[in-house]
Amino acid sequence: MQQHSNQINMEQRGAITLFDIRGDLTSFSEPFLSEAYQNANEQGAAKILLKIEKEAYINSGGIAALIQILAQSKRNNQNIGITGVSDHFKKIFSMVGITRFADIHETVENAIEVMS
Amino acid sequence: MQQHSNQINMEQRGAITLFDIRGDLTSFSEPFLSEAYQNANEQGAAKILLKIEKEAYINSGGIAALIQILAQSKRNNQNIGITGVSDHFKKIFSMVGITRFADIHETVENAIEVMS
Amino acid sequence: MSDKTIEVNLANQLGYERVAMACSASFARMMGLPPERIEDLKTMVSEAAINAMEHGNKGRSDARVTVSLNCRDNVINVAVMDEGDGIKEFPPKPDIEKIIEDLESPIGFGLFLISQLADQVEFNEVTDIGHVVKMAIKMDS
Amino acid sequence: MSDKTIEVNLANQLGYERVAMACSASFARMMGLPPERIEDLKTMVSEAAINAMEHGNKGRSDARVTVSLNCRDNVINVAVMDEGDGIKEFPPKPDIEKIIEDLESPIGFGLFLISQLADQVEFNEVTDIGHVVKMAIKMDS
Ligand SMILES: Nc1ncnc2c1ncn2[C@@H]1O[C@H](COP(=O)(O)OP(=O)(O)O)[C@@H](O)[C@H]1O
Ligand SMILES: Nc1ncnc2c1ncn2[C@@H]1O[C@H](COP(=O)(O)OP(=O)(O)O)[C@@H](O)[C@H]1O
Repeated sequence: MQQHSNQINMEQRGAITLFDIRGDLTSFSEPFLSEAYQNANEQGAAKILLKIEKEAYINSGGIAALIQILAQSKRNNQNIGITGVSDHFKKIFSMVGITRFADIHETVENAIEVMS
Repeated sequence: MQQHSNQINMEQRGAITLFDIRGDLTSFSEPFLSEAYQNANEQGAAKILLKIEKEAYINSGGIAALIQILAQSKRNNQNIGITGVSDHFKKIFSMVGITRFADIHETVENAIEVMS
Repeated sequence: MSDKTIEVNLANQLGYERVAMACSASFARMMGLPPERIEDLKTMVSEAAINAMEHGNKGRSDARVTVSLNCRDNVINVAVMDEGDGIKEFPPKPDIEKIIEDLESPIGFGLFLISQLADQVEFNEVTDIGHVVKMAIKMDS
Repeated sequence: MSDKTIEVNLANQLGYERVAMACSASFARMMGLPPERIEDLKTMVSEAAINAMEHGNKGRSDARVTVSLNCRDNVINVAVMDEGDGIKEFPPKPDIEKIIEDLESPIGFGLFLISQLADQVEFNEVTDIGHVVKMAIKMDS
């Protein structure tokens, strides 16, 4: 099923590594996020911006996958930001505490300015 | 249920009477369309542009209600245009023959130019 | 019921066909049906469900309409079931010229749209639990 | 079944919860629930349906999940039913600090979100046909 995979394009924006994440965030996203993170980490990324699609469906499996990235990046002293989050998922991310480990930014441009 | 009614705002645009139709087009739309049409007709409208919402749900009941307006306006020698129609409903309107009695226009501006 | 079938059971009330449309659209999207065909599917499901409510179940408020969907061999199959005994008489293809001239009533659009939009239709499968309209859309059409 | 209830019956497969979400959203929109609460409802239904598939039905491909919805006295009631025997042990509220430090596994988010988003929840109603999670959202909250 097409909705069980993600496409993640990585792009360097100055000091920031942008993950352009296409697709929903569910338990199926875990290997896609993990692989992208491993790549970025090997390339020495210090600041990572996760861009989600505004209309993405995110469930607890996707939240667990995100938290795994946050945990690894904390261990590796990397700074993580998230953008493209709908109002509903801003609320959800705050409820589960994701916002204590990653800032949510309104736009990519805004994120890059703040994170640089 | 809120989805069983329409709000129709009438507006004069030069020689054209614009019906700005909010809501879905179903069998419940018949009295709303009828009333708006009666008003316009009494005010001597000669050219009527029906503006539908792009995301409106239209079913065969709504099609019957539209055809009723087309029939009355044909009897009264009025010219009718329709705008705001999604690609899907352009196809449907063509299948049922609505496009033989009313032109479909891409935008209100476009319609006004062509109909004036 | 096949293990990959979904089924939605509706109250017999106009408006509730929207729930079946949303269900069908979501299922078809998951299966990868192209957006323009999803719109066709929604109209087919809507018209068949409205007919089931009005004609099959004759508007009885305690009757139910069941819509089931599955995807097999690259075909999305939809069945819309009511508690009636089927379509007695098929109206002719609606003729808009005659309707506009008030020579015909504006009926028959529901069955006409279903026939036009579906890749395959079967009306009037009547079992002891009711009447079913079966419609199919091919994934690659 | 109440005459205004709708019910959707799903294959026990991850992903199919989307169909229940679409159904619920469409029903709630029809009832006039505000958009932000529709998003809450979708997440509640999604999490309860996933739990029904994974925990209640233990991933069995021949099991089914049923989601029913109705609206009474300005409350939207949702019931998610699986073929299991209920929640044996409730995990503590997930502590993200501990999860990040690898001191806890990232579980418990499903039930946590359901409890946070619903105006009312009842877990563990177990009948002979299965286990039901009942959730409610008030129209004016
Ligand atoms: N599910 C059904 N059960 C019984 N009769 C039906 C059913 N669906 C359609 N019909 C019959 O076929 C006719 C045409 O249906 P349709 O094309 O949808 O137009 P309309 O609903 O406007 O009459 C109906 O008037 C009815 O007599
Ligand atoms: N429908 C259910 N049937 C049986 N057990 C359940 C059900 N829903 C939840 N549980 C139990 O509650 C636990 C917590 O569920 P949840 O908060 O969704 O987190 P997770 O699914 O990540 O474990 C599950 O691990 C399971 O043991």
